[in-house]
Parts: sequence; C-alpha cells; structure tokens
Amino acid sequence: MARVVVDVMPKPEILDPQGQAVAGALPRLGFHGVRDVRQGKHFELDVDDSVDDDTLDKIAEGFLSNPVIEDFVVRRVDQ
Amino acid sequence: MARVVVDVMPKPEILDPQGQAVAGALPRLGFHGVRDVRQGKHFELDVDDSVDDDTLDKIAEGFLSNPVIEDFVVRRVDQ
Amino acid sequence: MRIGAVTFPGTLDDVDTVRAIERAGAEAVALWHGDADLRGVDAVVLPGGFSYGDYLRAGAIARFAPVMEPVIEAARKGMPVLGICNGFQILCEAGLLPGALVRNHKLRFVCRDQWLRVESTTTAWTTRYEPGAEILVPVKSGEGAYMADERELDALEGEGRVVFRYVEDNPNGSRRDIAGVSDGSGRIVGLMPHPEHATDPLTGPTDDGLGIFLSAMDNVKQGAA
Amino acid sequence: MSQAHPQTRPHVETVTHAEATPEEPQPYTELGLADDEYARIRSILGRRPTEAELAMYSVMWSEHCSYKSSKVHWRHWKENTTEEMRAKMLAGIGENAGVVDIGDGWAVTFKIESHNHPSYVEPYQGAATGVGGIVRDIIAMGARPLALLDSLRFGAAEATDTKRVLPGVTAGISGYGNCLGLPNIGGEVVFDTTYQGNPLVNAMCVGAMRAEDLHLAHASGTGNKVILFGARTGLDGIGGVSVLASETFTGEESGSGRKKLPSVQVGDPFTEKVLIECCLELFREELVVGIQDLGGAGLSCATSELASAGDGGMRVELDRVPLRAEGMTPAEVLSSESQERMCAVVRPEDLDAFLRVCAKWDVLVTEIGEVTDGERLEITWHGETVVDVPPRSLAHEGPEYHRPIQRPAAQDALQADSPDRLPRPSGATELRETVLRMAASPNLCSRSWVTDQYDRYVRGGTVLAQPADSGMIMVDERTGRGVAAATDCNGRYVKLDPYTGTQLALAEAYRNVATGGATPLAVTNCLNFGSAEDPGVMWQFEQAVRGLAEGCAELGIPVTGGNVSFYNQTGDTAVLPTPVVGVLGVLDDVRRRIPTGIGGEPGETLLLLGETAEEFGGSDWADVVHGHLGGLPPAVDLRREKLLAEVLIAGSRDGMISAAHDLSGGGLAQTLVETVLIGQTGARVVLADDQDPFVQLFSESAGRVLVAVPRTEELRFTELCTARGLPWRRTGVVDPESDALEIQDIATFGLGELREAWESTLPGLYGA
Ligand SMILES: Nc1ncnc2c1ncn2[C@@H]1O[C@H](COP(=O)(O)OP(=O)(O)O)[C@@H](O)[C@H]1O
Ligand SMILES: [Mg+2]
Repeated sequence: MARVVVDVMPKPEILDPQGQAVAGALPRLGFHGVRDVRQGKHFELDVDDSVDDDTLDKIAEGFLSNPVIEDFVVRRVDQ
Repeated sequence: MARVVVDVMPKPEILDPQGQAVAGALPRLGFHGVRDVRQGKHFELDVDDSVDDDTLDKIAEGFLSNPVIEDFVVRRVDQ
Repeated sequence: MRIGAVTFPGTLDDVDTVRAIERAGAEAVALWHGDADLRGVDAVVLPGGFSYGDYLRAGAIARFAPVMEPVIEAARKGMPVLGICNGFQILCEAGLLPGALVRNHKLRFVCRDQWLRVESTTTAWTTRYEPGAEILVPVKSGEGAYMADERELDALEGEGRVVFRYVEDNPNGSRRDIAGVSDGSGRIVGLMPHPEHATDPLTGPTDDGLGIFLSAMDNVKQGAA
Repeated sequence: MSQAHPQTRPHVETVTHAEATPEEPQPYTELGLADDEYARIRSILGRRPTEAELAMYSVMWSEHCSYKSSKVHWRHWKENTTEEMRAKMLAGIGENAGVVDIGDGWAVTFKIESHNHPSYVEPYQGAATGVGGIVRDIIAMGARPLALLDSLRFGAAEATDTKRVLPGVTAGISGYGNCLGLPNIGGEVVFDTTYQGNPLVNAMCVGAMRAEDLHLAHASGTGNKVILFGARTGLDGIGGVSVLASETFTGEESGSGRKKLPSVQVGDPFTEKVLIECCLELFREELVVGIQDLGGAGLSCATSELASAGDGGMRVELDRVPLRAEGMTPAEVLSSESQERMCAVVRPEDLDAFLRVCAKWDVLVTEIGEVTDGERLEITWHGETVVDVPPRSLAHEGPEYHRPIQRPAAQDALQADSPDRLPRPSGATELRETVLRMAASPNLCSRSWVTDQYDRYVRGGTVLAQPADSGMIMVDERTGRGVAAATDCNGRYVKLDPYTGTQLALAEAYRNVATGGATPLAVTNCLNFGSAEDPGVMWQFEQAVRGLAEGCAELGIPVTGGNVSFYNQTGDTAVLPTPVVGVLGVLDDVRRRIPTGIGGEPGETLLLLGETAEEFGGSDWADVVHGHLGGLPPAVDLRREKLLAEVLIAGSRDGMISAAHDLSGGGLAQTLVETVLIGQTGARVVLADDQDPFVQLFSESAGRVLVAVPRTEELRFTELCTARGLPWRRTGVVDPESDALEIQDIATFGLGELREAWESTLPGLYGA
C-alpha cells in the first residue's frame, strides 16, 4: 500500500476568489507580510502497490482536476 | 520572499464525504486499487522573509483551519 | 423592544430577518459589520447568507468583523443572541457555540421544507414552544452538517443544550440529527434552518418560525421587569 | 530552474506603426474574421488595424456579439409589434434587457441568455458565470435583480457524460445564484441525445425598479468620466485573441505559451453580490449617467457600446485598468472576459461621491477615461494611441449575412412518419403501467434533485416556485403587486415543425404564467440552434423567429429582447432546435395567486378546461415508449390560449379557482399525477365515455388546464366558461380523505406508489 498526494491548484491565469479572500482577510486579522495566497485542493490517496504512476496521472488529470482551469501535482510520499 | 504551503485535512475521526465520494466514483470510472481517499485544502502563500514560523502557525491554526474538525501541516518550500 | 440584525458583506437573509422581527412586533435595527457598538439593541440576530462568499469556511472570515466584538461582549453579559444558518456558523467559528458545521454529507446544497422538533423550551429563543413541538421551516444550506466529538455531543445532550433536532429525515448528515444548539446559559442559540422564512404562509411553508422571535421578546421583557 | 519572465511591458503596436506598415500580414483568419470582413475593417479605418483594433473587431464582429447570421431576421419582431404592444415597453430590443411597465410606477426588466459551450467544457464554472452574466445585464438597466430561472438541456439522462455535466451545471447555478441571494423560481430540465456534447444552459433573470430610475447604456456629456469598477482584469476568457500575444513575448512564453489561454472563466459570486449592492446604492444616489456590464467581449464591447450609444466620442487610457496578470497586451486587456466588472459614465462633480460608495462596499474602482466631443473611440496605452476607431463600426455596423435557407429534404419524411402507427396500450393493466412508466421517465419525473439545490426562499418574496407552472415573486410588499415568469420549449415539436413548435413554446409559457393567475405581459427568448452555415438549420431558425413574432402579435404581447446561440452542433448532428421562450406576467396582488397543489379547500371539483384531440407527434409517450419522433406537433390555437388565460385570470381575481396545473408533456395523466402529489391529497377521476381513454390520458393537445374549484364556486365558474365559449368538462373530485388517485374503470394508484415512481429517477441516476 502506498500513500499518494495530489495537489490541485487553479491555473496561474485563472481567478482564485478563495485565495484572494484569504489574502484580503489576513491584514484585517493583524497578520502582515503575506503577499499572495492561492487555494487549491489536497487529496491523500491510499493505493495498492499495483497502481502505477501512469494510472495516478490519469486519475489526477481526468477526475481530480479539470485541466481547463487547474494544474495538478502527483507525488508518492513515505508513510 | 518565501513560498509556504499549508495543507489542511479533516481530522481522522471526522466524516469526509468529499473524499468518500471520490473513492466511490473511481471504480465506476474504471480505476481500481484506490483503497481510501481523503480530501482537504492546499494553500500556497507567498510571504515576506520577515514572517516567522510562529506567525505561520498562528495563521494556519487560527484561520486557515478550524481545530474542531481539521488538522494542518505548514512547510516552507523552495521555489 | 429593539432587536438587531447584522449585515456582513454577503449576508442575504437580513431583509427576511428584519421582516420577521417586525412581524413579531419588535423594532428591527439594522447593524453593519463595521459597527463598533450595537446601538442599544436588546437582542441580536446574525442572519443567514454567504458572508464573504463563505470562502475558506462558512463564517471563518465574518467572525473577525468589527461588530463581532460588541456581539461577543454583549453575549457574555447575557444578551440573547441568535445565529441562523450562516449566523450559526459564525457563532461556532467565534467559539460562542461548540462544534462546527461542515459540507452536507451528500455534497449538495439543499433547500427544502424541514420538520424540526423543539428539544429545549428553556432557551431565550424557544420559550413560546411546547416541549417536543414539531415545526415546519425551510432549511437551505450547503455546509449544514453539525459536527462535534462524542464527548462534546454527550455533554450537549446531558445539559439539554440540543435545542432543535431534525425529524423524519436528516438533510445534511448532522451528528445525532442536531439542527440547533445553545450555549450553557441558554441565551445564545444557533440553528441551521430558517425560522425567519416561516413567518407568513404566503411566502413560507408555515408561520411556525414566529415563536422564535416572540420568545426573545418575552425574555427581554421579563429581564427588564 | 530557469524560467523566462515575460516583459512587464511588452511591445505594443501603435496606430502610427500600423499606418507605416500597411503590408504587414495579420492573423485575422485565426481570429475568426473572413477575408471580406478584414477588408471592410481596412476600409473603415483607411489603413490596416492595429493588433488591439483587430482584437476588438474580431470579438465584436463574432457571431456571439454581432448576431451577424440572425440580425436580418429581426425585422419579424418589428413588423409584428403594434403601437399597442409597444405602449407598455419602456425599453426593448437593443438594450441590455427589455423593460416593461407593470403598473403602480414599477418597471420590470428580464432577459435570458445562453452559456452553452462553457458549461460543457467546465460545467460548474460555465453555468455559474452564465448566471453572473445575466444578472449584470439586469443591473445595467438600473434594476435590482429579484429572481432567477434556468432552462437546461442535457444528453440522454443515463449517459456517462450527462452524469458529469448535469451535476456540475446544477451545482454551478446553485453555487453562484444562492450566493448572490437570488431566489430561483423556475426553469426546465430536458434530456435528449442530441444535446450530448452540446448541453444548453440558458439563465434568465428578472429585476425591478421604479420606472423613473431606468438607466440606459449611454455615454453622454463631454467631459464625463468613464469608470471601471469591480474585479481586476485577467487573462481568463481571452480565448482566440491570445494568438496576437505570441509575437510580443520573448523566451519560453512566445509561441505556444500564451496560445492555450483558457476560454473559461471562474466566477466570484461574492464579488458580484457586493457589486450589485454597490450599483444599487450608486443608482439611489443618482451618481450614474450611463452604465454597461462587461460580458462577452469585455471592455471592447463596453466601451464601444457606451460610446456609440452616446452623442460624442470617448478616450480611454487602457494602462489604467487594474490587472491580475503581468505582461498583458492592450489586445488582451480589451478582450478579456474576466467576470464581475462594470463600466459607468459619471459626471465629474459626482466622481468623489461615486468613489466613496465604492469604498464603502470595498469595490475596486478606477477612472479609465472620459467622454469627448469627437466621434472616435480612442484608446491609449502608456501615452501612445493603440485604437482609433468609429465606435459604431464596432458595436452596430458589424457584418450582416443572409445565410442560405433551405427546408431540409428529410422534413417531409419526418412529418409523414406519423405516430398513429405505434402500438398503444390496450386494457386497464397496460394503461396503468404506462402512467407509472411515463411519470418515472427522465423528462417527466420530479425535478427536485435539481431544484432542491436552489434557494427559492431568499429575500422572502417568493410566492410560487417549483413545483409550479410559473414562478411568482412579490415586487411591492405594500400592495402585493408581483410578477410571474416561466420558460418553455419542446424541441421535439420544434423539430417536427419549427413554426408551430415555437408557437407551442410560446403558448405553454404564456399558459404557465396565466395558470398562476398572472396576466402575461411580455416575452424574451433564447434561440439555441445548430450551425448557421447549415441551410436546414437556418430554415428552422427563420421559421422559429417568424412563428414567435407572429404568435406574439396574435397574443398582443411584445418580444422585448433575447439571445441567439448558433453552432450547438457536433459534426453533422445539431441539437434539437430549441427556441426557449420566457414569458413575464403581472398580478396586482400575489395573495390571489393560484397554487398548483389541490387540497387547499375542503371540497373541490376538478374541471378540465380546453379540448383533447388525438395528438401524439413529438409526444412524451411516443418518445418514452417507442423512442419515436415523427409526424406533426399538436395544433396551436393562440386565440383559444388567450381565452383560457382570461378565464384563469378572472377565476383568480374572483377567488373561484383553488388550484390549477396546465397540461403539457405527458398529457392529462402526468398532470393528474403531479396535482395529487404536489397537493398531497387524493382524487377520483372519471374519463369521458366518448373518447379512447388512452387518448384522453396521454394526448398532448395544447390549450388545456386542469383546475380545482371549491364546490361553492363550481356553478359560477362553469357558467363563466360557458358564457365565454371555453370548453370545459367535469373530470373528478378531490378527496381529502383518500391517499390515492383513482381513475375510474382504469386504475387506482396509491400516492406512495406514484411518489416512488415520480421521485426516484433522478436520485437513482445522479446520487440519492
Ligand atoms: N432547471 C430548473 N431550475 C429551476 N426550476 C426548474 C428547473 N427545471 C424545472 N423546474 C421547475 O420544476 C417544475 C416542473 O417543471 P416542468 O415539469 O418542466 O414544468 P412545466 O411542464 O409546467 O413547464 C416547475 O416549477 C419548473 O419551473
Ligand atoms: Mg406547466
């Protein structure tokens, strides 16, 4: 069994209202020095060892993200 | 300027309907071998070098996550 | 008798809350998220909506608004405070009520008429109801599932602080069918369903929600007497 | 890792440069401009266009913005609108949205618009931004948006792609509309295999204002300021125009880098909600001379339309526009379709007050130019002129095509393929099964899976919403004056006969509004068709427009606006022609509305108004049971529809009708099922003995409504019908004691059994 992490982020040219809302709120909460925030999704998958990288890419690209507006990164992590 | 990543995940004992929906849909799409999926949030912050780890923890704990239901991890990454 | 209704950027049900307060016979006072004081109101309602778009988490940004300082202070001193839907989420985020509200178990926003049982009639907002009364009011939310750990839930049940419970069908996967809870004093109450949308059968399913506002008025009058 | 950074100020092409290099080749074909269109631009300008000008012409002269294939057919609206129809119209075709006078000093504005392709590519955001766009159209009239409707078409209900598109579209409409605080009061969900790959997402918005507050998009008054407010401008939604950028970038970004800019945008409903409140306050304070939303074609459209509707020219300093991305070119800034932006024209003396209101709402605001006494739209970029054009040439003088029109050769065969030959259920058992099967079919089953995701309560003025024939909201809380709206279209009817089919869509929407007790007032439309270059599609289109225009003339209600979406087609397969018709009606007191469900009064009689003929062409029965589409659609009789509406309105005014539901897809059987389920009350029905029960139950003849009248009103009401010459028949009684629908001599259905059939289908497909 392996642990796989997929991070899905809005493409840089795409509006990220959530990230902007967070960035806008921080100074009001007294936190300064945060220049930019982007918010995406973080998936943790437990997969059988038989699942190869190619399949993981397909899952990430075809299902966990929409390539029209999002980029993704897949990585295997140690547990 | 530093890049900071904050990952926020539902606590293990909290129901994660989003992760479950993903896990449930994968076999229907022909992807097998994914045993479990959990879904959380992924934040990327660009922060001034003056922002210390303590402040980042406060931001993550007091704002980016809700400790009643979520855990978080903060890490600085190379750009 | 003056009851305040707070408008945050993105609050939506403030007009309805004002209407419900007026239907109950009290004077409604509009409060703004940037206000530094509560303009002498006797009770305050945080209405529903999507404050700050509900970005990040519902209520997470609004709870830091300036008006929340006097709200928290007044609540601590015993002023009746009601959070409806987004208002409930804000009260939980602010720590005035225990627990948290998360995505509905079916991952969809749900808008429907919902039966609730009034489980506690001793709070500042529910004295007008008979114990165990069942009322029909709209529920409309996407992050309405009430969550707390087992110990907290047991404590809430034990102290009679579960104020409303879904009957027949739980619309969002809330733990133990909880629709609303109160603080230890019974003066701060939060619920996901919308009593303000059940104050006139022309525009809502019933007028079952009016009792909430009437209860608060009784309560304030008694306090004054 | 080395990464090339785009220059923060890329090379831009000035008018001077364009003048000096007349022969430089330009990628106009890639931008969708034909040879003769490009030649026309050169002749208008007397030189070749700059990159920025080329970008502006290419978007403004696109099908989407210029209506170049459809405009020649608009004459049908004009020719069919009489003075009397025009009288109640405060603004009509050509404005952002139509405006009608609903009495008591109130004006109501409404419009429907498509967001089809984006909703296929990214269902959630495509549908969400579709809602955002139509709402800004309504604000641009100076109105407060009051309610939404959404008319949706998807591929086969069980198709895998539908399971991606439908939940995404629904969630997008729900996510955006709910967050804006607009009740969703109606719409449609229709499935047909032709929409596979080409779903239709049409969103409608209704808004209200005091008649004197109407704001038209005009930029008048030399020296007035041009103000851009709302969200920042980014690279999203630029689509094709990014080909222009490729030459202006160095390093890795050149060539392929910028070409793949997404044409889909992400919506920010919170920003829009704040923008709405900000605009309403600006209107209240009378700080706006003219206003225009930024939708398709972004600033290109807003500036050229504002300027060409005014009496002067306009100068814009484009580099002042607040940007979200680095290194954007003027062409990109002008073409960006970033959401949640508005453009206003403001008197200089009001500027400070304007800025103050924006600050209160935390809305980003920038002065970007001013109205001039010239005749040109002049746009500069860091001091250099990059655009210098006559604004009308962009906004109003785009190309117009007389596309070839040809009735398809297969049309005759289609119409000859009558449903009469189809085997019909025989005997009570088969009829019973057919009722249940029809009620459970995707096109007739309960829409709750979709509509339960929409907030219908917010703002507290909704008096009718799903499930009801029309949505109805209160406009004036003091008097109870309100409006009703419905959208309808049966694409199968339109396919069989586009002229009649479109009139049937009009008739149904009109009838749905009247069924709630409201008086129909005005019409909007969204014409969704296949490729404009297919002569058969253009024939459908022409027939549809003529049918709608002539139908409106007969009903005496004007078309106040609309929207066209061509190219809903994959390869040779076009969608069913889908001219969605939206009708708006008024009621002086919404307390007199007619609800849909029976059981509100102690003793009620069921009356069927209208006549039933044997009409199965394009019916749900032929589709569900036989997968058949052929023959002719039901006949349409608009005079009868008008009479029916008058009777319903009179019945509502005098309190004679306690519930009503019209007959449409699925016929009487379906209406009965819905009536008892919505009212949660049983009923006993007796069919006529002089007509085949199958025909009575499933025929889709138009012009029919089932009403429940309190027993005490029965005589008065039937006498009214007889006196007016409206056929009626006593069809049964409501039975509050029973929890069954009994159709005498045929079948008895328990309400539970009906509910199971009607409500399980969509949850079964898309998740319980
Ligand atoms: N996409 C939608 N959005 C909102 N309401 C909808 C939608 N689809 C259907 N409805 C509502 O569901 C109810 C049933 O729809 P339908 O059967 O198409 O009505 P009708 O046949 O009377 O036009 C109506 O109240 C309609 O407005
Ligand atoms: Mg109808």
